[in-house]
Formats: sequence, C-alpha cells, structure tokens
Amino acid sequence: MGYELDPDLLLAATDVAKAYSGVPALIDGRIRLRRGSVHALCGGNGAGKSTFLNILMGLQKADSGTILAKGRVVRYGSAAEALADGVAIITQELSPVLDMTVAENIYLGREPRRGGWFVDKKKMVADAAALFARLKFDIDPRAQMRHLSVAKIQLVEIAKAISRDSDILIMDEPTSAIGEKEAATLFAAIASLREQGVGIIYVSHRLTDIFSIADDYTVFRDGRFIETGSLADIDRKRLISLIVGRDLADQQARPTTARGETMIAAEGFSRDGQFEDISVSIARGEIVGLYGLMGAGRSEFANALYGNGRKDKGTVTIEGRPVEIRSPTDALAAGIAMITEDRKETGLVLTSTVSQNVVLAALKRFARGGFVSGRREAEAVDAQIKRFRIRTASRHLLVQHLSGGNQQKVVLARCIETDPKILICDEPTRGIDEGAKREIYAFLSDFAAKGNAVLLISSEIPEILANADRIIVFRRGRIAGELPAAEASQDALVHLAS
Amino acid sequence: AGFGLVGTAAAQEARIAAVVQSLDTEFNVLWADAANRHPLVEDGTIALTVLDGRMDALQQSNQFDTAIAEGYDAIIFVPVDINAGNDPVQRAMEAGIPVIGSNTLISDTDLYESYISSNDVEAGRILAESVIEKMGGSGNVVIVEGMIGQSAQVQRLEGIEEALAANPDVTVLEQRTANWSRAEALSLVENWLISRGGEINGIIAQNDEMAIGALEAVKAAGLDPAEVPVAGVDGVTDALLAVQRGEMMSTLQDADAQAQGAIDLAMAAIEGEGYEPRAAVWDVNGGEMAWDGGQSQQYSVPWVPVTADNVEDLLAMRQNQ
Amino acid sequence: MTTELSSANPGRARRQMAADILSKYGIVLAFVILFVALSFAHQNFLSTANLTNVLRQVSINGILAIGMTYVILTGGIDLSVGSVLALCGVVAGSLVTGADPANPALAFLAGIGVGALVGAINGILIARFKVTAFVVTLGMLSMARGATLLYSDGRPIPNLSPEFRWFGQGFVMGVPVPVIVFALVFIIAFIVLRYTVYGRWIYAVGGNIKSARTSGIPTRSVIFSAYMIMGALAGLAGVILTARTTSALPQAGLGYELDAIAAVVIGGTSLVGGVGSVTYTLIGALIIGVISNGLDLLGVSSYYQQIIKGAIIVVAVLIDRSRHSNP
Amino acid sequence: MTTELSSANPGRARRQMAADILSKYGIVLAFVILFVALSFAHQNFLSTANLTNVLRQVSINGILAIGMTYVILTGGIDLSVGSVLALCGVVAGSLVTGADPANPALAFLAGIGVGALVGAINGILIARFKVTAFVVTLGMLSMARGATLLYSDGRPIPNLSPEFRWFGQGFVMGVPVPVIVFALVFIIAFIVLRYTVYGRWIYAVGGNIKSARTSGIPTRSVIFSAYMIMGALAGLAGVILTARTTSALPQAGLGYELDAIAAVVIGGTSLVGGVGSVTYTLIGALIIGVISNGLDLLGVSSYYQQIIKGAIIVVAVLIDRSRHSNP
Ligand SMILES: Nc1ncnc2c1ncn2[C@@H]1O[C@H](COP(=O)(O)OP(=O)(O)OP(=O)(O)O)[C@@H](O)[C@H]1O
Ligand SMILES: Nc1ncnc2c1ncn2[C@@H]1O[C@H](COP(=O)(O)OP(=O)(O)OP(=O)(O)O)[C@@H](O)[C@H]1O
Ligand SMILES: [Mg+2]
Ligand SMILES: [Mg+2]
Repeated sequence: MGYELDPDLLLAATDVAKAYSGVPALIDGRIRLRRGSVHALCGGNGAGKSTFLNILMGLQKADSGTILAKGRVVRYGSAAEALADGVAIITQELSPVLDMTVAENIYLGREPRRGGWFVDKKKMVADAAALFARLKFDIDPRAQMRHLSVAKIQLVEIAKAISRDSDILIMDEPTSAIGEKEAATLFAAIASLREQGVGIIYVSHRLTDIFSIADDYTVFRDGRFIETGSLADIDRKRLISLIVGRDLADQQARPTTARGETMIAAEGFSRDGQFEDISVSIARGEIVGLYGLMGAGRSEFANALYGNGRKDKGTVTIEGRPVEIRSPTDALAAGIAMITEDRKETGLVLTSTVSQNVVLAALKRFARGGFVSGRREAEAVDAQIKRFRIRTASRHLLVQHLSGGNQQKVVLARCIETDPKILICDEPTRGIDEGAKREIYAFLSDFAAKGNAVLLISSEIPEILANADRIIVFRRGRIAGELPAAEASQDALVHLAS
Repeated sequence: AGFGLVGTAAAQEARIAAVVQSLDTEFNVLWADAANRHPLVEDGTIALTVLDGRMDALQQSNQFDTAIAEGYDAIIFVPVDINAGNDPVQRAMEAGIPVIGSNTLISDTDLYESYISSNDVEAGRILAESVIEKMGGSGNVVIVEGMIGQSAQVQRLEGIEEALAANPDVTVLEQRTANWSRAEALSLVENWLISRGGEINGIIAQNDEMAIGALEAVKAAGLDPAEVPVAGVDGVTDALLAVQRGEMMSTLQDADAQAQGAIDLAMAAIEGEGYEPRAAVWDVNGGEMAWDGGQSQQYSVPWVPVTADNVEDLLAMRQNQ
Repeated sequence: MTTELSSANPGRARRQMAADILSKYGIVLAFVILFVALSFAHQNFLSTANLTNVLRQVSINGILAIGMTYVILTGGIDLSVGSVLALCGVVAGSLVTGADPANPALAFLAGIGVGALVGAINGILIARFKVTAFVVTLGMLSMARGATLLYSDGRPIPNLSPEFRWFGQGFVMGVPVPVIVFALVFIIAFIVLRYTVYGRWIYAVGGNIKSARTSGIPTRSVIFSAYMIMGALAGLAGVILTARTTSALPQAGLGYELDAIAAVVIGGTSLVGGVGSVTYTLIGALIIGVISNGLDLLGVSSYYQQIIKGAIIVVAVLIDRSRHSNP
Repeated sequence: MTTELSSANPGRARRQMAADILSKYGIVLAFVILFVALSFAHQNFLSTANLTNVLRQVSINGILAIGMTYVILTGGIDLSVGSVLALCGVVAGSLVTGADPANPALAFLAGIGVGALVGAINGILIARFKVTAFVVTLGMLSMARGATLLYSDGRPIPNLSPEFRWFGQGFVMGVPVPVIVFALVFIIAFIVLRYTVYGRWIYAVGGNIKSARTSGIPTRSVIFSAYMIMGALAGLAGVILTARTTSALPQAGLGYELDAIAAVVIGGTSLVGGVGSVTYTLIGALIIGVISNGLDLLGVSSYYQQIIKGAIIVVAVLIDRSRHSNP
C-alpha cells in the first residue's frame, strides 16, 4: 500500500494489531496525522486507543502493522527511540517519580548538564519555572512530586511532554484529572503548538473539548478502525453513535425530587491547612454536588468523612444518630461507600483480578464461615460486568490489564457491591466514555431515587449541573456558597469558586 | 565523662580480656564457663571480660583493638583463624599487653607470651584411628568436615590424612563439609547412606556435633551403630551420653584445663615470678601438667579419649561445669 | 467477547499459548527437568527411601517457607525465623528433659506458643508502630538468638524424652512425622489463602495497602496476624527440628531465613507483595531440597556443590523469568 | 498555595516543623543519643584511640553499605557481597604471597576488578535477563563462595607482602588507611548520587522504572552499572579486609550482606527503591559499629549483647519511623 509522499503527513499508521494471550486488544489501528493539526482519537473504553498510542510510542510492541513517521517507516523499540525521533507522549496512567521534585521529573533523562556529568540544578529549576510561566501553570518547580494532587501531577506531565519540543505529541486523556481552568490553559498551549506546526493526537472522552480544539477525528471501536474525517463535517450526535456503536438518547434532565429527611450530616469538619468548618448534609433521595477549583480541599474533606484520613474536628450523624467514623471499616459498616479520586493509588489492587477487586469490600457477604463462595462471587461479578459493560476478557483478568475507563468501572462496581445507602463519588467518571457515563448517571439517579444519598465531587461543570440537586462550592478549604442546581450556572459556579 | 556504668575498677584488680571464637558453640561456652570458675575470677581478683568473636577473624581483630585501647592487663586468645591471628597478637604485644594463647593456635606461636592447647592434628589422628581400629583396619570411610578453612578443620584433616596414609586398606568414599552443624551432618549422612548403601563402614566427623548428626542418620536408616562406627572430637555432653550408650566414640578436649590454665598463665605474666597458680590441672595443685613456675612458653593439654570406663566420671564432672 | 480474531492466525495463537503455559508453570517445568535429570544421574534417586528422605529434609524449610509466603504476600519479610526456631526449640526441649519430662504435646504447644508470641511482637512493631519489617525482624534475629543462648546457657539440652522425639523421628504408616506435619501445614495454608476471606485480605494488603484500607479491610490486623502465623510456624519447625536432632540446640537455624525466603522467591512470589501462592513456594522448597540431596547423592565435592547449587537456582528462575519480565 | 490556612495556628506550625526535622533527621538524633550515652557510660569511648578504632571497624561494612545503597536505590538487592568480598580477597592475596609478590597496587586493582566482573554478571542477569535480584545474588552468594574455596583450596593464604598489608594496616598522617579509603568512597559516592546525571538516573530507576524508561533513561545500563559498582566495592572491601587480617581467608565475609543491608535500611533507604542517600547509610553503618564497640567496651556479655544490639537497632528506627509511616 503505497503512500504518496505528502510532506504535511507527520504520521501514518495502518493495520496495527495487538493481542494479549490471544485476545485482541487492537485489530486494525489506523491514523493519519497532518502537520499543524489536532487529531482527536475517539472510542469507548477498551476500544484500543491507549494500546495503539503506546505502540506508536514504542512502549509496546505491535504484532503487526506499518508505521510511517515523517516519511520513514519506523518501528520504535523503546520510548527513548521515539523521543529521539521527535515523538512524545502523555500517557493515560500517570507515572511520575514521586520522590523527586517537579523540575527533576520534567527533565528526567535529559537533565541540563554542567561539566558533562553534573546536573545543572539552577538551570533546571529556572527552565521549569519558565516553562510553567509560559504555560500559565501554577506549580513550584522545587516542590516534591509526592505532595502534589493528582491534578497537578497531570499538569506536570503535560508540561514535561510539551517541553520536549517534539513535532508529534500524543496526549492520552490529559484532562481527565484536571479542572476546567487548567484545561483551558492546556488548550491555549495546544493552540500555540499547532501554530508552530506540531501534530497532536488527542484522546479524550470529553466531546465538548474535542469539538473546541480538534481538527480531525478518528474513531476506534472494539479494536477496529471505524471512520476518520474532519470534525467540521460531523456533529456531536453522530460522533457519539460512531463511538458507542448505537444511537444514544439525549440525557434526561434530572427530575426534581422531593427531599426526604436527612440521611447524613457532617458538622464542623476541619483539618488544619486543608479544610475548615465544613458542614454538609444530604437528604434521602438527594444528590449533592461538590464543586471547587483544583486543590480546593474537596477530596481531603470527602476522605476525612469516609474515615480515610485524619480530621481535627467534626461530627457525623446518619439518620439522626451520631456515628464515629475512624476508618473506612467504620464507614462501610455505617453504610457509606466511596469511589476515591485516584483509582491506581487508593482504588484498585492492581495485582488482583477483576473478580477479586469487585468483591473486595463486601467479602463478608460472599462468605460463609470465613470461606468465600466461588459460585456466588462469580454470579455477582458477572452481573456487575454486564451492568457496567466492563470490557474484560474474563473476570479472572488482572485488573491492571484493563483499560483505564474499565478500571474505573471496577471501582464503581466494588462500591455498589457493599450495598451502601450513602455513596461518595470523587470524580467518578474520570476517563469514562460517553456511553458508560450515561449509564453511571442513570445509576446514580436511580440509586438516589431509592432513598439513598449521594455526594458527587466533580470538576466537570456540565456533569455537576446535570446530575446534582444542590451544589456546594468550595474555595480554599471553606464553603464559599451553596446553590440549588436549578439556579446554578457555569458562571455562577466559577464565580463562587475563585 | 568521669563515671562508668561498668568497670569502676579497684586498683589491685587485674583486668583480663578473653577473645574467643564464638559463644554459639558448646566447646567455647564450656571454655568461657570454666574461665569464669577460676578461683581468682570468682573472688573478684580478676575482672574477666569474654569477647565473642562470632567466628569472624576480622571481628576478633577489632576486639583486639578495643581491648588494647581499653588497656587490659592481659589478653587470652582463642583465634578463629590460624594466620589471621598473628597480627592482632603482635599489635597487643607491641602495646605492652601480654597475650596468652589457648585452645586453637596462631601460626606464629613465638608471638605469644605463652600458650596452652591441645594439638588438633593429634586429635584428627586419634579420631581417625579410633574409627579405623573399630573397622578392623580396612574398609570404606566417609569424612564430615567442619567449616572449610578454619584452623580446626585444616589441622584435624591433616591428622586424619596422616592416619589414613598409615592405613592403605582404608578408602575414603566421600568427604564434605557440614559446617560444624548437627542438622547439616544429619541430612548429609542420610543422603550418603542412600547413595553409598551398604558400602560405608565408618564415619569420621571433625567434631562431636556432626558426629551425633551422623549417628542419628545411621540409626534412622536402621543400621547398627556398632556396625558403622562413628567418631567425633570435643567430648560435648551429647557425645558423652552417646559413648555411654556405646553408640559412638569421642575424644575429650579439656576445656577446664585450657581455660583456667590460660588464666594462670596470664596472671603469671602480669604479676611475674612467684605467682601461684590456682587451676586444678597443674602439678602444684595435684593435677598432671607441669607448672614449671609459669616460665615455659608452651603447655600441652593431653586429649582424653572417652571410654566406657571414664565416661561416667566425665558426665559427673560435666554436671558441675 | 472478542474471540472473532484469535483464530485468524493459528500459528501465533499456539505459540502464544505455549508462552503462557511456560510463563505460568515455568518453575514447575524447571523442577521437572531437575527431577528427571537426577533420576537418570543416580539410580537410587527415585527409591522410596530417598524420596522419603528428601521430603523429610525439606519439611523444616518448607514449613518456614509457607509462613514466609504469608509474610511476603503482605509485602513484608521475616529475617528472624532461624533464631525464633532455635528459641522455640530450646524452650520445648527444656520441658521434656530431666527426670520428670512434661507431656510431649505440651512441649509441642509451648514451642508453637513461644513462636507465636515472638511473631506477635514483630507484628505489633511492624503493623502498629510502622517500623520497617526488615529492621524489626533483623533486630529480632539478634534478640531471639541472644534469648536462646541465655535460656540454654549456650549449651545443647540433651536427653529429650523419646515421646517428644517422635515428632521428629517417628513414622505414621511409613511416612515420617515431619512430612505429615508439613503436608498438613501446606494444605491448611493453601486452603486459607485460596478460599477464605482472610486469604483475600492478605493478597489485597500486599497488592495495595491503601486500596485495601479504602475497602474496609483491617490492614493492621492482617499484617499483624501474618507475622504471628510465621512465628507459630517457626516454632513448629523448631520443635520438629529439635525432636529430629535429639537435643535442643541453641545454635540451630543459623541462616535459615535465607533458605526460606529463597524457596518463596524461587517459587515466583513477588517480594513486593500481593502476588504468589504456597503451591509455588512448595515447588521452590522442593527445588532447593532436591538440589542438595542430588548433589550429595552424586558425591559432588563441597566446593563444586556450592557453585552448582547457585547456578541451578539461577537457571531455574531464568526458565521461569518470562512470568515476571516487564513487557 | 494553601498558606492562608496553615499559618492560622502558629503552635501547630511549630510542632509541624519539629516533626519535620525529626522525620528528616530522626536517625541522626538516634545516633547522637547513642553516642552521648556511650560517652557517659565509658570514659575511654571518646578517646582518639577508640574513635579511630570505631572508624576502622566500620570501614569494611561502610564500603559495602555504600555500594548496597546504590543497588537498593535502584530497587534491587545484593546478597552476594560477603562471598564476593572473600573471592576478591583470596585473588588479591594470592598475588602478593610467596617469593616474588606482585606489586601491591596490581593486587589491589585485581581484587577490585574481579569484584566488578562478578558484579557485572549479577547485573546482566538482573538487567538483561530480568531474573529477580534476590535470586541472582543468592545464587552468586553460593557460587562465589564455592569459587573462593576452589581457588584457595579451602585454606587461608598467609604471608602477604608487607606493602600489600599497608592497605589494611597502614596510616597516613595518623589516620588508618581503611578509614581514608572509606572516606574517599563515601565522598565520591555522595557527589555522584547527589550532583551527577547518573545519580539522578539511579533514583529515577528505583523510584519509577516505567517513568524512567518512558523518559528515555537507559534503565538497563543503570541497573547493570549499580551491580557492577557494588561488585567493585565488595572487591575493594575484600582487599582491605585481607590486608587487615594479614592473610586471605576463604571464609571471610560470612553474613556480611545482612550487615550491609542493615546499615542501608537503618539509614532509612527504602527497600522498594528510589528513596535514600549515602549520608544516611553512613549514619546507619556508624550506629551498627558504635553499638558493637560500645558493648564490647562495657564488657557486656555476649548473650546480652545480642539482645541489646537487636533492641537498639529497632529503637533507633522507631525514633526515625515517622519518616516512613503512612499518613
Ligand atoms: N496486558 C494485557 N492483557 C490482557 N488484556 C489487555 C492487556 N492490556 C490491555 N488489554 C486489553 O486491551 C483492550 C484495549 O485497552 P486500551 O487501554 O487500549 O483501551 P482504551 O481505548 O485506551 O480505553 P480507555 O478509554 O478506557 O482508556 C482492553 O480491553 C484491555 O482489557
Ligand atoms: N500529601 C500531601 N502533602 C501536601 N499537600 C497535599 C497532600 N495531599 C494533598 N495536598 C494538598 O492539599 C490541597 C487539597 O487537595 P484536594 O485533593 O483535597 O483538593 P480538591 O479540592 O479535591 O481538588 P482536586 O481533587 O480537584 O485537585 C491541595 O492543595 C493539595 O495540593
Ligand atoms: Mg486508554
Ligand atoms: Mg480532588
């Protein structure tokens, strides 16, 4: 299959395939990336996007396929080769060196040198500071990576990739962990890179973003190439149906339900330096949204509520009875379940199987006399796999081998297996595709309607507007205000939060 | 820093450091206990500190440095290694601290003020001969060795080889280390009894611990210890008991004589002529070894073959050790 | 769901399958190769007497290695097992000697009890006070050995009652008692790890302790209990070794920690925690035991034995390596 | 960024600072306490002669521990150091004995060279063939010891030339040569880790190998080189030990791996890799050395020594624990 030597064609890949243990992850990966364009790679969870991109980058080996970069056939054996060839990636799974500083992470492997061998720390920090200034990221280059929130880690990875001055830049869900404000800064950076002739492959499940920044699209489904074209020629609805493989009905506006009696009330939660005097109560049937800018302290508060972190002050009552929650064990016993923000750090046991992860928090329900009933476990897990359309070769697959979005679904399934009456969701749709998102929203709505309570933390304003009954806004560790969803708007929220 | 938790020494008290091989092994424990039972130690005239060399020549060298810095009046030395022991002794002597050798030796014994020991080459010979004799002067033996490279292993092997050279009808089937360990020797001999089936006529073990392991293997294989003689060296309690049962042979190394004798020699070096020894081994106290006014450089404690006749006495003595 | 394509290239699929089997059972394969090679190399290797021998020799290290599997699965390590074994051995031994020996079962339980107690101390320091397992158990290695020497005055305790020695030397229907004990320990450990809630917790704690905590697992208790189980098993091994060597030896068990950890690691259990099983540990222990036995049978000299032994262990794991290699 | 809130409570801020200092320098504090206590406990402890002694005693383990820091920082471990030390010692020793001893510098370099070679073998198996470091180096522990015994025929090599012995026994301006060598090794290792690109790479590989690989760091070469450095340093330690004990001992270095690892871990370097420094390792090695020296000075009996030594190590790290405790 001959390619016309188009000088504007930065990258062309065809027939890229990859299977794990005989199960294909990618069957027919294709893309044509033009110089100075943003190319959106779309597909549902497990469609093979990350697999494809990792192959382009030399992080994984393809079983077959041809890759043409800047007119040459390439087959990168390692990321180092790809980097040397001007290809850089922001991987979906963040993997920073936590015990290093921000600047060290950014210049890892290409440290500015002095005298040949020595690291020029001053220059490194100065360069990093300049980079952040250019990108308008508010990060201290000397900060220890370990102390950053997930969002900031994501920003660092973005800055790192951009700083490589490569002409092909791959971004695998770069905005899944960051807020709207930071996303806007990123888009500005992308725009300026495009000006300079860089070609960007951009993966995101946020279609709004795609329509605002991308020029072309390519859709994968179940490992297969489906369609490619210019975004100017397609509308949102058709793109969704290409991704999902069927038509999705428009999302129903959340019905305004009557508030029942209070289910859970947190009073006066404080932790020095992180949040101060937070009181939140949720009624039966209610979904309370928690909005705030990055680092506003929402996650810290939610974790403290769940017993997964220290609090200095604060009391909790559930259905009018005071309860003492010192650990997640207490929380679960009181009927609270939580989807934590970082599925890899605090959500999943990556070395265990899908099945083991799904039942982990509710093992006692599957056990008699301490022994786990394999049959009941299998039934429950299969039901969850079906319910959330978890794309996995089997329930015995190690969860580390699932695609990012499917991992997130496993976390959700695990929480539901505990049969909670209060669900805390910290960014529950991180990396989840449009179809599955709808299912999750429907689930939350349905869950609340059964007389349960939901605390929904989200940095996606549309998500929070569409799903919460009432929205509480955090600003720098304090409650800045509260709005009924009906009266809330994008502007109102942003105004309160900043 | 004028006061100490330990060692507020009275002026007339003699301070002696004993650097021993390892207090994990029964013989060294017997040695140390015997030293502590020396009359002058018991009555407080001598402050004795036993330093555990943990079977490491470097550790012992370090302990010499510590003892020299501490200004002990004398050092008694049971070296781990025959060659590596020379240098620390020289350092101590140069610092004016007399060093008395005991039990195992260093290669340059001239460095010692004096030393008291039993000859390990001789032990090896006695050991091998006792097995060969039981075998009627011909047949196949296996040898279980101590930790390779240590002086007892090297010297006892030398003695064993001398005895074997004198008995050309005896063939060595297998020879391996069990690192002085009973458990290791047990497995080793179990395995040999399988690979060499009925061929083994005698087992020579370089110490009693390993001999007992071998003996247990022999018994577990359903063999009669009288048919497959086993012998070791040292005279540890379990070995005495086994000899008493008629199941093995052993040669007693007299820990009391070596330890208490060394203390007397150290005191003679400190106090000079006219010091009267207190240990029971000396002729002046009714024992069998010549004191000679403490002026000799070398004293040789005889090996005591453990026999059916003396084993009861030895066991009774062990009760008090 | 996505089976359509897997049949597209049968050659590749078959090769993939072979690689999968190797990756899953590589160490078993290595063991089989070793076993078959030794069967040809020495005619007595396959005799009942020798196989019984091997199993009995493996039992002490095997029991320790099973406990070690639990500890390592939680992401920890226990260096104190050799010393704890000795301590429990002298305590048990001291009860069944002299004119009026105690009931052997009592001594048996006392040995295990002391082990469990020491394990509990390790466990508290690690789980509650968050001191690194390596340091705690290294300290305990030293402390337990000191305590052993102190308790026994540095001397072996002889004259153990014959009833007690049965635990090490006896047979039940032709099978040595240590082997029976080992088999029981293995079966129980296997069932617990594989089928119980507690077993799941062990894996989860080692796999990701933060996630385990978020899932409501009492992580501290799980870690604590793993060290206590290890201690109890070290005690059990100490009792059996003592009964087998006919006296309680204060210097027993020197360096056993490395052998136990080796069995676990050769079996492929990850030192990081969360991955592994007692079955593979069993294979690991058998590999170590069979090498020693085989080289003794073949009459290989001390020097070469060490070289060959080291080389075989590395090669066995090399055969198995694909299981752990990063892609 | 969140300063508004944190400054709200100055008392807390001060306490936080104290906790930070403790967490950063906890082990230094533990060392200082130990040091001061020993100065009071024994009047000779602070004498120049004794402090020189301590440093000389620490130097062997210190050199090994510095190499071990490199290896552990990459997330690995090296159990073979004791055996490699012995091997290099006998090789170097064999060159400088007899009627026509070689140039001591040659023997010195030969010892280091053999160590580097063995380290390279470890490194290839680990970095290239992806066999677990624990298994490779455990195998090497056995193989190198066997090779040592074979080479020396199981006997010490005596009568080393006086020039060679200078490496262990000599002084330069009143400072023992081993101490000078140790200091040089420390300074170089410190500078390399702290200021060079290679040092950054070591941390990166241990901190997150995936990320290091994605950033284009030659991870294999980095891992390989760490084992080679460790091997060379084990060789260096072997040469010095041989020169110090005046004969080359085939059984030297037994169990030294645990002491070296202990120094690293007591210093707070994480066994998982990526965190730690040679400075803390130095403190760790000094703690171990000072305990041994102090207890010997005080004439504490051997059994109690083991108990106390174990306890002090645990307590020292307990003081330091806040640094590693999960929040
Ligand atoms: N090592 C592996 N073993 C088995 N299956 C794997 C492995 N790695 C990936 N897969 C499978 O490959 C498929 C494609 O995964 P990939 O990560 O490429 O999806 P994705 O399109 O990036 O999805 P997401 O939007 O959720 O990130 C998934 O079904 C996943 O389970
Ligand atoms: N381990 C830590 N050490 C120091 N600071 C931390 C640590 N963890 C979090 N923080 C800081 O605490 C603040 C609150 O973070 P938190 O994650 O609760 O914010 P958030 O409102 O959930 O925002 P988002 O999750 O969108 O980033 C942030 O500034 C974060 O950087
Ligand atoms: Mg993906
Ligand atoms: Mg958050």
